[in-house]
Amino acid sequence: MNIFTHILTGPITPDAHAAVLAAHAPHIASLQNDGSVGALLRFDGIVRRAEPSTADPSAHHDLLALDYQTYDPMAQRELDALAHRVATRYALYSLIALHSRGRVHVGEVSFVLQVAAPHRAEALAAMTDFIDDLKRDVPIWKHPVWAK
Amino acid sequence: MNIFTHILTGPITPDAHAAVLAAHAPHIASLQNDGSVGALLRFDGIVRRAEPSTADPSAHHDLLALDYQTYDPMAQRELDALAHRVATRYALYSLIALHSRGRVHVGEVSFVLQVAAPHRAEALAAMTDFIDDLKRDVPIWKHPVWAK
Amino acid sequence: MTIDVLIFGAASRAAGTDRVPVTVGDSPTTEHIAAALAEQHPALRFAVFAAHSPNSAPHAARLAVNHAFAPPGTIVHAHDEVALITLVSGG
Amino acid sequence: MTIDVLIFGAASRAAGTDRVPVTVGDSPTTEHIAAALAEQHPALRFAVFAAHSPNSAPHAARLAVNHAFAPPGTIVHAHDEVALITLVSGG
Repeated sequence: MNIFTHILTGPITPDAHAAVLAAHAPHIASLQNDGSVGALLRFDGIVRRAEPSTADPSAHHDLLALDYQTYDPMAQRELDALAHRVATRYALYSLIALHSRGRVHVGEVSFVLQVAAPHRAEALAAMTDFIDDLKRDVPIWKHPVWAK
Repeated sequence: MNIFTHILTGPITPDAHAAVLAAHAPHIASLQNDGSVGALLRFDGIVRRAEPSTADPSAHHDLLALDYQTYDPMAQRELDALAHRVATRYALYSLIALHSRGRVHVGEVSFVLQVAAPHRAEALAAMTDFIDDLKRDVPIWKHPVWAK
Repeated sequence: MTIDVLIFGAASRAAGTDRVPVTVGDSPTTEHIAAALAEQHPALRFAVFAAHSPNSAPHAARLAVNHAFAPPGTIVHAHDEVALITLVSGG
Repeated sequence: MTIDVLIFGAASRAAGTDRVPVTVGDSPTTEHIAAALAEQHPALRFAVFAAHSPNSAPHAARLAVNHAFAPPGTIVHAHDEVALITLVSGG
């Protein structure tokens, strides 16, 4: 299994993402070429302008950014443990998860999850489980930053 | 809504895919940057070596390729109608679906689906529905080609 | 009248051809055509059977007329393009 | 003994700090620390309450000791790092 998780400071830019994938692409490509992988699924989570304020759900201010607070190194450890649990449960060939810490502006990517699985069903189920558990077990908190 | 579907001859190569995405990327990027899109989800379906033979599920030959037969132009029409139904049902911002016709070898991509949605839940549900309905309503048939 | 029906996938391989003629009365419905297909082309029965059953499974074979799935009772005319859409397998 | 507890997210904003001291007896369990947190830091009660309830919801606050979620009854030592993991919101 090819598992990689990383918490990086700031948004997950296309360049940052490409750099991570480049390190793993040869292994995933070889699993694809030999006919093992049937499904590649990739999710990008983007900060939305309409993100509701947890403090005031009725707030109509425009969101400027989210500040992600992580409890290090526990957040990284839990993220990695989660990746191994999910990859094992669904017999994935690969799972790559990236999460931001610090400020991520509206329109920027704060989370990326990519899985390679034998079939579509495992890929979709793994993604759903991973994100559900991420939102339960990984010590990361987001705090809205409102436009003035 | 930004909807595009296409059936192309042969595998969906990275270049073919990039060419399609390039035409739609500016629109999707603008929806992302303005804070509308919260979830981008992309699925690549790859031909596996262990694809079971429908004629003989116990066959242990190695698969060489799948030959996809499409009933044109009905397949394109149904694919497009399906895309509109799913995009409307889940209020997607964008849905791009590519499918192969003809021969696709093991390890090559025969299907790509990319959706942009307000949230993760809609993106995942839209993807599941689209593929389920594709396998019911779009006149495309696959035929295994076994290695000698 | 005689109508050519396009066939695909396993049906096409079973029949060894990509279209088969069926002889039907005037102003046939798609149900008449499905019944004639099964009667006049035994090799296609496995693919056709569900198409004229009242309890068609969602994945059953269906007839398309002029590139659209035909609702029950659709009347087929001489120059319509008729196709037997057996269980599909894209994706 | 006095133990500093790290706090985050809404708990940290409510308390206006990122760590709070709690005074507990010797060899305290995580349950003792949670109870002391709620008693000695009323601003944190909203975040702590579920942590020492026997019917903790899956999303309830939990204590981590040395960067791992602590099972019930975990005994905390003087130099352990203790953190209150309130409802997380990553992704």
